[in-house]
Amino acid sequence: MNPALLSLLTPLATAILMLLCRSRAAVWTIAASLLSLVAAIAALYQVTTDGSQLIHLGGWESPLAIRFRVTALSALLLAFTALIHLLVGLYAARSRHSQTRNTDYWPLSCFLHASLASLWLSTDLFNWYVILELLGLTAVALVSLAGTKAHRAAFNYLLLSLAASLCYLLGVALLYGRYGVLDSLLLADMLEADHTTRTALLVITLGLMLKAALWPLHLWLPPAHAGAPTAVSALLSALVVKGPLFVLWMLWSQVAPVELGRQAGPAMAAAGVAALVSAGWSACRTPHIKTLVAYSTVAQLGYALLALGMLLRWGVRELHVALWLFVFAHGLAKASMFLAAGEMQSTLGSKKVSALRGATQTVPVAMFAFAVAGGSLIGLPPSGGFLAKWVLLQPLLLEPSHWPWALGVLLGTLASAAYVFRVIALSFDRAPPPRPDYNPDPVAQWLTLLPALLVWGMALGGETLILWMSGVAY
Amino acid sequence: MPDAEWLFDGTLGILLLVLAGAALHARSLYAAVVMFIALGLMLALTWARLGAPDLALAEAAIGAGVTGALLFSTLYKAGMDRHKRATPNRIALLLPGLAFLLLLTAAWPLPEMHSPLPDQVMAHLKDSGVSHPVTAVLLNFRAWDTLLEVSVVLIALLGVRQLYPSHGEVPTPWPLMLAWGRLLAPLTVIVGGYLLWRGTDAPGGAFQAGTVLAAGGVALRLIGVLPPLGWHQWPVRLLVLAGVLVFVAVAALTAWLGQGWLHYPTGSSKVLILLIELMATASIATTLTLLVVGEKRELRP
Amino acid sequence: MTDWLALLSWVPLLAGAFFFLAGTVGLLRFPDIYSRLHAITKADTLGLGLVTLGLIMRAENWQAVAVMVLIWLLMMGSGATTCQLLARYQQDLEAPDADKEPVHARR
Amino acid sequence: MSTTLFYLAIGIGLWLMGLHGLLATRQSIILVLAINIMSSGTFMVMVALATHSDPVDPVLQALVVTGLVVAVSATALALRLAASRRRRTEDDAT
Amino acid sequence: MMALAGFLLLTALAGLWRLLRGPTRADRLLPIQFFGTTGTTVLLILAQAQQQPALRIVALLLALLAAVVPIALVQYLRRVGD
Repeated sequence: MNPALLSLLTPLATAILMLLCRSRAAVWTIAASLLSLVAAIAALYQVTTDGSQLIHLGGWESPLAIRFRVTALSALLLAFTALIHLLVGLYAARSRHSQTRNTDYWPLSCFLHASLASLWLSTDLFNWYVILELLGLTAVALVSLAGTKAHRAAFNYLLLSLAASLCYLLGVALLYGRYGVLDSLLLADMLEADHTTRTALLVITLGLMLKAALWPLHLWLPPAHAGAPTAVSALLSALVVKGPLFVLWMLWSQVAPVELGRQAGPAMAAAGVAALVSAGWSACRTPHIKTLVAYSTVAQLGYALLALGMLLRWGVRELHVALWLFVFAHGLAKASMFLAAGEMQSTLGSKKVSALRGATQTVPVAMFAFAVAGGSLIGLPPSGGFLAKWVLLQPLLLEPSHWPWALGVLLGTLASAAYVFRVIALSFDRAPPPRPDYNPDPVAQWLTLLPALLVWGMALGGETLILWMSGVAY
Repeated sequence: MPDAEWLFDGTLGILLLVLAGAALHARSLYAAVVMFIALGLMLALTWARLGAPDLALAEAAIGAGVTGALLFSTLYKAGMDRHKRATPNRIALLLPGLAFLLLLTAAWPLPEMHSPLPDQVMAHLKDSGVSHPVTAVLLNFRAWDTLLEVSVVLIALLGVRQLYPSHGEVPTPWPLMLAWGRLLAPLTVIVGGYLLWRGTDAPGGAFQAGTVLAAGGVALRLIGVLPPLGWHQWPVRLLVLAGVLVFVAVAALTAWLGQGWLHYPTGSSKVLILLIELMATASIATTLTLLVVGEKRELRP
Repeated sequence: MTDWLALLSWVPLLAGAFFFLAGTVGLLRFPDIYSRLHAITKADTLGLGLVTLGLIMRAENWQAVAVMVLIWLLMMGSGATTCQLLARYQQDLEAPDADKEPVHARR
Repeated sequence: MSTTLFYLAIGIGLWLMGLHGLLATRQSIILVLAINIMSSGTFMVMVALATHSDPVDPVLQALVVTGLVVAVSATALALRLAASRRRRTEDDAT
Repeated sequence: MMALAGFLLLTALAGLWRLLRGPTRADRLLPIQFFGTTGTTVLLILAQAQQQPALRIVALLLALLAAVVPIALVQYLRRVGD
């Protein structure tokens, strides 16, 4: 069997078997994500040696069948998904505060993993619609695990996710009516810049931006991500919003006509900068720890949108690398940050940022994880975030006419520095006397640090990574 | 008789728009829900008019059956007649006009376009194992979509499991209800089975059959003919999971031993498709029934 | 043979349409719920029956006839039952004590 | 104006009415209805497009069958979430 | 034949008024029953007029649901109370 398919099949089959046997054992999920990770790495190896491959599902010819495409990027994304699922699963299995014990978290997270894996592989517009619905419903079910207090956020999340899917579907219907195929690779050669195509792409883009919580359609994200159980928040922020982003990237950079991309690029880049500044500002103002981290997700997605917009406007190929480096660095850092934030707020017994006063003494390792992950989000060297920002800034600084955009990146960096240091500064205060139920769990705290260490590890092989990705990332 | 067609189309169009508008702006929730059920009926007529009997079947069973019961099950004593009217948002009023023009001009040239896919479907229909093109697309050419779709139904049930059970006890049925329900039960099963069986060579199939059975299941549960159903009962669980389980098993086996993911071996396509359809029908019927009337609460709130 | 049958079939078809119209007028104009119930369930079932009869006269094969007869039977049953159910529901709302003994809807 | 175009226009109209309802309402059940009306509009666009080939395009019809089942599952989850949400506010009030 | 179907739809459109007006809950369920009957008839006519025998099965399904669903709806309504 093709290793990429194995990487998809493992979590799917595990989820079904766990449901059938009513087993809620963490160990199965962890084993499945480990196996999926190994398979994804095997697929990555295969792709880098033999080149990318197309799988025709059902063995039919291309416009008829749905096709999977295994490229280096999709194999990398498969590995990334499995890795995050594994790391979050390890934490969720260990921590008392993960709010996942004896719940349906385990099968649902496996479904989440499987639907993301099929998203990375698929190239079919309608298949993406079904996957996005699957992803959205799974995410909503996971958010509602947190109990009644999260139901309001879950309901709004579900409604917006459905509305976004319907926008996307209307656009797909228009494209199908115009060109008669659903396969994005075939569409790439056919698309013309006429009114129908333009409108279809507009509707699709609005839908995907709403799903990926890109500014200004991000308002549903902070309550949903902050209200979810900690492990779920990490999965949602690190992985789920990247799904629609991937589709958006595929459509605009591979399918849409170049001149349409040129017109749309500046608008996307501007929305990216606006996201950086406004969500950064909101993160500085919010009183709750997890809401702060959630706003930071919105802000960080602004970098990806900025990179995509400029990629479309100027066609600089390095920006592909910047975009995906951002996705990987942000995923790892944000997983760490959400896990640390959740662990700290549960250990200290308050959701308020002010409760973190003296956290360096009470929950030192989790606070360290938060700071390390925050460093990557700001883009401090030597971290994955720094690498991404470095690749993004290079083409911006070379051309004087691009400097206003570079200023936007600078503002975003300042905003992220502000909200990260807001927490860090508070944590170095003298700690108040601990609450009576204060009972820290060092192992769980170390597990929250793991993804953050990996994102700093990305910088070790920084130059090779950039070079390699420039060769494969499109 | 083009004029007669216009009379029909025009009336249907007005009915659809009026019902949709009334459902959104009715004074009471109850009225809105009833309007919406009527809209479902009219949609089924529209699909029939547009030459899509498969869809008319599905819409009749879903729109007039399952969704209606679902909406009624969420109506409560409190808040049923109190419908908060939001102040009309100026953006919400201005944008639709512009958007309608934009979309309509985008759709204007589409009726003249031609797609290569229908011809391809017809060309490969004889290799697909079934003779009804819609079923061939659903269960062979685009079977992966269908697998994911069956998973979506399952996920919806898993999501509902995390919530409160539906409200309260059902009142004791009147004798007339019991008698009528018992009379209809076998008929529902027969019609469902017939839809499933004819799906390979005529409109019908797993989803239509599953939804009809679910509509019957809901009614029977509400008059107490069916026992309480819940996830904790293993036969129920097996039925819910059967569709995805068989589908994934076929996918895995064809990828591992056969020629590729969901590539049915020549000659056995029809058997495999029938097996998958049978299991999917069972799953969809059980899952939709549980979605409406599943009441046992086993998880913490 | 078939031609005059097709022509003749317009008689029940149009009669059916008339009964639908009558049912609608009843639905709109009758004063209370019970009489409106009768208007709908009686007149429309009759209308459906007549239209079905007209269509049966034009049907090509016996399967179509069988399906149509089945539909007609079902509709007669459901018309009568729904009428009873709704009337009883309405009566329970108006006089909840009547629930104790089997009072039938006003005929 | 052909039949296809007429139903395309009705479909777009329904889609927009649903979207408008989504923006203009706060009542949770009405919101769910709005989403459903939006999806019906999308499906109508697809089914109307299916009539442009002869015989009717089976691919689009199959896609709409898939879409219908997805929509009903999502509706079920949304309605139960809405009920659960209201139940919580009732619990808080008492 | 299409004219006949169109006429039936027009009566349905008129019946809509009762649906909008009410006044009682049962009053609003009446048009649903009415729409079910009309819809079934229209489907039968369409099956004849458009030469699509499959639509008869749709009509059968609609008739079956028109028989089954009122049971569920009335039970739910009774549960709701007033």
